[in-house]
Amino acid sequence: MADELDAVAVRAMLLQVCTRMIENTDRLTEADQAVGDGDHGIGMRRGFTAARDKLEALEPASVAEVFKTVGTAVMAQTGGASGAVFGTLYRAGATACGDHALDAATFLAFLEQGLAAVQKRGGAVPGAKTMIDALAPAAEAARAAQADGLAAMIRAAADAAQQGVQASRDMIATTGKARTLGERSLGHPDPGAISMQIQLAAMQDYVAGQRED
Amino acid sequence: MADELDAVAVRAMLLQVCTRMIENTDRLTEADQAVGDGDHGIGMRRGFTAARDKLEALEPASVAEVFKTVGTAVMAQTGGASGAVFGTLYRAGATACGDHALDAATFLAFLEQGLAAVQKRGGAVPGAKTMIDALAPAAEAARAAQADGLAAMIRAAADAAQQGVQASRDMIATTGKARTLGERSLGHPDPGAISMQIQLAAMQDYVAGQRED
Amino acid sequence: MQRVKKILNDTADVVAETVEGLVLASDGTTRLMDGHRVIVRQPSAREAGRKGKVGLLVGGGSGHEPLFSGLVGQGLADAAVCGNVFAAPSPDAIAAATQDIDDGAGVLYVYGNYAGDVMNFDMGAELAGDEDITVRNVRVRDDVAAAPKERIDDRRGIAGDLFVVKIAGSACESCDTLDEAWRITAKAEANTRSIGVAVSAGSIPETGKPTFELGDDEIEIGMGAHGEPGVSRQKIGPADAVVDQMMAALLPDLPFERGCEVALLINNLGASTMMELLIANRRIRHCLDQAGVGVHRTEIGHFLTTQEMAGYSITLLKLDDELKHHLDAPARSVAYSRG
Amino acid sequence: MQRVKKILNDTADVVAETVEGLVLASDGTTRLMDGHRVIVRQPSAREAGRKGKVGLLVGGGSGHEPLFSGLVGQGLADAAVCGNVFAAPSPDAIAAATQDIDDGAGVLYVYGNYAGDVMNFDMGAELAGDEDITVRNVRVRDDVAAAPKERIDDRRGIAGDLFVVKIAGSACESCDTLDEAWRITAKAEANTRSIGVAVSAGSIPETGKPTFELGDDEIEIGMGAHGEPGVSRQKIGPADAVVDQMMAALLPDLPFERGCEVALLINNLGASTMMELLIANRRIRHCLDQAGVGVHRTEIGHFLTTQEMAGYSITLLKLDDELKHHLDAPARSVAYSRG
Ligand SMILES: Nc1ncnc2c1ncn2[C@@H]1O[C@H](COP(=O)(O)OP(=O)(O)O)[C@@H](O)[C@H]1O
Ligand SMILES: Nc1ncnc2c1ncn2[C@@H]1O[C@H](COP(=O)(O)OP(=O)(O)O)[C@@H](O)[C@H]1O
Ligand SMILES: [Mg+2]
Ligand SMILES: [Mg+2]
Ligand SMILES: [Mg+2]
Ligand SMILES: [Mg+2]
Repeated sequence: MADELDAVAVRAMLLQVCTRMIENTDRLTEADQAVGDGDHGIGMRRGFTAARDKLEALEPASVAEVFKTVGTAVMAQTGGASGAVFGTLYRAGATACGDHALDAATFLAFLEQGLAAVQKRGGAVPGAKTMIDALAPAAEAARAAQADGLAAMIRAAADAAQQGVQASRDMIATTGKARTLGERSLGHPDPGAISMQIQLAAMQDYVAGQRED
Repeated sequence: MADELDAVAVRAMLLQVCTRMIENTDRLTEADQAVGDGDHGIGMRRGFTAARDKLEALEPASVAEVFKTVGTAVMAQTGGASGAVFGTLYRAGATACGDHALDAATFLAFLEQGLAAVQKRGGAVPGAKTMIDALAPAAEAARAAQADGLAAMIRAAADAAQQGVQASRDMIATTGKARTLGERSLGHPDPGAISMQIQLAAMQDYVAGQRED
Repeated sequence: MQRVKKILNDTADVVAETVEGLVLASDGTTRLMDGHRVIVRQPSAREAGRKGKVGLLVGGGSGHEPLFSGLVGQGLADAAVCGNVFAAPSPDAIAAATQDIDDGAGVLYVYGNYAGDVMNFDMGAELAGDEDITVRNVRVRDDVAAAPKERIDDRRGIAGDLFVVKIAGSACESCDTLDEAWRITAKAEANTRSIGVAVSAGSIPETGKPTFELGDDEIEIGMGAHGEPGVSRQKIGPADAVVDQMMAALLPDLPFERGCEVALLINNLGASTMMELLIANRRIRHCLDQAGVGVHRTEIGHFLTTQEMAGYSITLLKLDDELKHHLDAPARSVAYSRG
Repeated sequence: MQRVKKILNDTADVVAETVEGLVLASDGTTRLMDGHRVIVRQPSAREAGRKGKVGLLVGGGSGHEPLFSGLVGQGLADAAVCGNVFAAPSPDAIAAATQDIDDGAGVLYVYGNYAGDVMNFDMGAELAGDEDITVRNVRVRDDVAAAPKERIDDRRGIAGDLFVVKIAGSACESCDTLDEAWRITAKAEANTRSIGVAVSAGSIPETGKPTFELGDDEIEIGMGAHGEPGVSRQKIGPADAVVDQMMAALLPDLPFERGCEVALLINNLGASTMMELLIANRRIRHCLDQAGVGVHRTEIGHFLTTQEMAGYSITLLKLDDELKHHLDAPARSVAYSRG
């Protein structure tokens, strides 16, 4: 059971994230049609396709470089709110990694610094029906799982994100394109929260696969 | 059997024409949708509604005045090709009436002078898939029925117009908005020819009703 | 079938309400003639100090907004006469407009070459002739899809109206005689070629029904400005292929030859996106480059529409120095302000 | 469901092909930046002899053509940065455009107030700041339907962008400092209010699907420029009733009071007919007359579209002498040429 991932493994993990995000284009687009402007899936596909291409070409020198590569590609190619927030997440999260391999402490720092940067960038608070409502509980669950090692921490984060997606159904959007929906946004989960959850679940699946090796 | 109609009767006959034309709005529009721009029915409704209103307000001094009233109203309110041709038909036809009551000779003159004026105005020849393809056979049949009196003449004209409508199905349009259809205009009757036929049939029915009195 | 969805009042009033709205949109530069759906420039040329100007009257059926009514103004038409939807205006309105704008030099009519327009404008001119007003016509016959070149008089007028009216407006503003304004305008007309395509129909407000049906994957090449059928109906291909087909019909027709310079108009028939027109423009310019034809000026947007029909037309006007001068002259109106 | 029918090439290329077509449509007055979807004025202000001009950068998601890219030109923006369809442009493109147009006096950003645009333009400004370029923002928040007045920062930018960019263009052309250009533009923004309605949806080319569903007899009041829901969905009434409802939301918001003068914009969201807009104009003017509000200038047509969405928005800009001066100043671009 790998409780530490080197840069090459992190690259493989993030390639898995890219694949999952690309596979979920339609689901994400439909979620955005219900509460936003209907482009989230294609935006994410563009961003994570670019990230995948960059990762595939990358000989990673550090974990930080891998995360930053994803963040930069997503930010440049996605555009929109999600390009900014997921770009910021990976780029700010990357600075948390230093020269370390990815272990539990580093992953927690990635989530927490990423979350702080996203909140600073967009000014959204938890409960505003954004990806923060998946990311914040994930970071919290990761902190609670600090002692359990990387794999358990990622699983806890992914589970919490999943619950966050469900919880976002009951939130009234106060930022982003769902904002004016008001009560009409009730019942629909936030597209960006779903994306966050898919990314964490992809990481979890990668780490779980590693463990079984 | 009225073989001569005074101005008041001609007014009643043309009111019947107006009513029939208004009733056939949808049929004429559909015919124009198949080969033209889809407005023939509403144009005719506008024109013959205006004609009806004018006729209702008219204390007719002469048959010529009745025809001219219809022609002027149709020309001013219909617009388009049909406003010009039916306006011209009634206005030019009116000049054929002089001070006479409407008898067979006058009706024949009405049709022939109307036809000549329409041909001069629009330059269309028989076979070009226009209302002329109902009007020309009607005028021809009327001439053949010269000796038979007004009622028989109108019936002959209406029958010939009906055959003209059928014959127009096999014509390729060379004028008006059906022109570019080329072979695709085959199989569809000409909207204006249908209008001509409806008008003559309405006259026929009026005269037939008169006769039974 | 459900009526096409629009935001209207009583559909019988659309034209009356449209001309009223157009006059208001002109911010005081046009007025409505009493008793007719005729939009007149205000102040008139004479009121603005230009005595004896050749008058320019344009018009046709309504439903194609912003043309023709949106082209009344400085450097453009003196008046526009508005028929019912897709129906030429009546002779009395045309005659009244002619009388209103004539200042002794005569009046030039510019309109699309349709049987209805020809008959009604001719009758209007005859009525005006009774008042001793001289009238000359330029009938726009730019649609190459409507008939082969040998039967150019069978061609109808589509978006090329814009260029012909623009040049006529400048010519009538600057020429001393009706004949001279006519000569320049007739040259512009003779040098103009257009072709349109459509992927879905417009509807006439009063009927509320699309004027034709087209399969989900079909495009009509050569579509007329009232939804009249074109030269062929086919499976819709990529934009570049559509444009290539249109250009192949346009270029040899005049012909537009290597070294010549054109004005280019890409006209939105209604519901197409500007994106589609801009994408087409890319390919049009590629085709023109290949043909060695230069572009002096590009117009792109909604000029002559067919209600909510989706599709566009391409117009080329071959320029010489004289036409260029008149095309570039200043103009101000609701639909067209340049220079 | 069938894809919405359009004349396109590969849908992944729409934005690249659109900006290419736009530059070609500008007849040499714009160019495309290397490596970015940024349209830049050509010659630049500096090349045209205007040294040290305050730069004006506009932009946002694509799919709204002719805005923003169509507003690059003399008296308007120095550059427009074009995101993907309905997606804000990325920070690197914004920063590159900022560097390209800065001539030492700093750069004013004007864009719609959306989370995505705010975040990306802010990051772009930070990158530009690293190069010692001063940037100020005016975020357009004209849509009264998006949030109550107390939360004006939650309002999004819709067609009012046109007026704000127009005034910013003139201010950046004539003011000596970024702060002064910002002050005038911010005043224009603060004086602008809009509201939109829609009766049918647009679609994103890549998905080919309408972005929302609306019943056959329904209208959405307060529709956003990307098809975001508005304040209410109701049975569609007569045009006059629709306009009355829109005006009732607009007039008290600023408020627009008796005796004030406004610029009026009726913006076609895509597939509505000009007829519908002109009919609306009639009623809008009636409402303004009733309220004692005068109209200095009317703009009517396609400015900020939402692909083939059917509907329109009404924008009012309350004018003072300074704003009037900048609104009336000459401008030349693909989408807007006046004066
Ligand atoms: N201020 C914000 N902070 C964090 N996330 C945000 C913010 N605004 C929007 N988002 C996220 O972005 C998602 C929408 O992304 P996307 O559809 O790609 O962008 P856009 O809204 O520009 O169309 C939302 O579902 C939400 O999760
Ligand atoms: N030159 C012409 N001579 C006689 N009739 C004509 C001519 N052109 C068109 N028509 C008639 O007009 C009819 C079309 O009328 P309508 O649809 O009302 O006018 P438009 O073609 O202007 O839309 C045609 O069906 C035809 O019968
Ligand atoms: Mg979105
Ligand atoms: Mg017709
Ligand atoms: Mg017609
Ligand atoms: Mg978006």
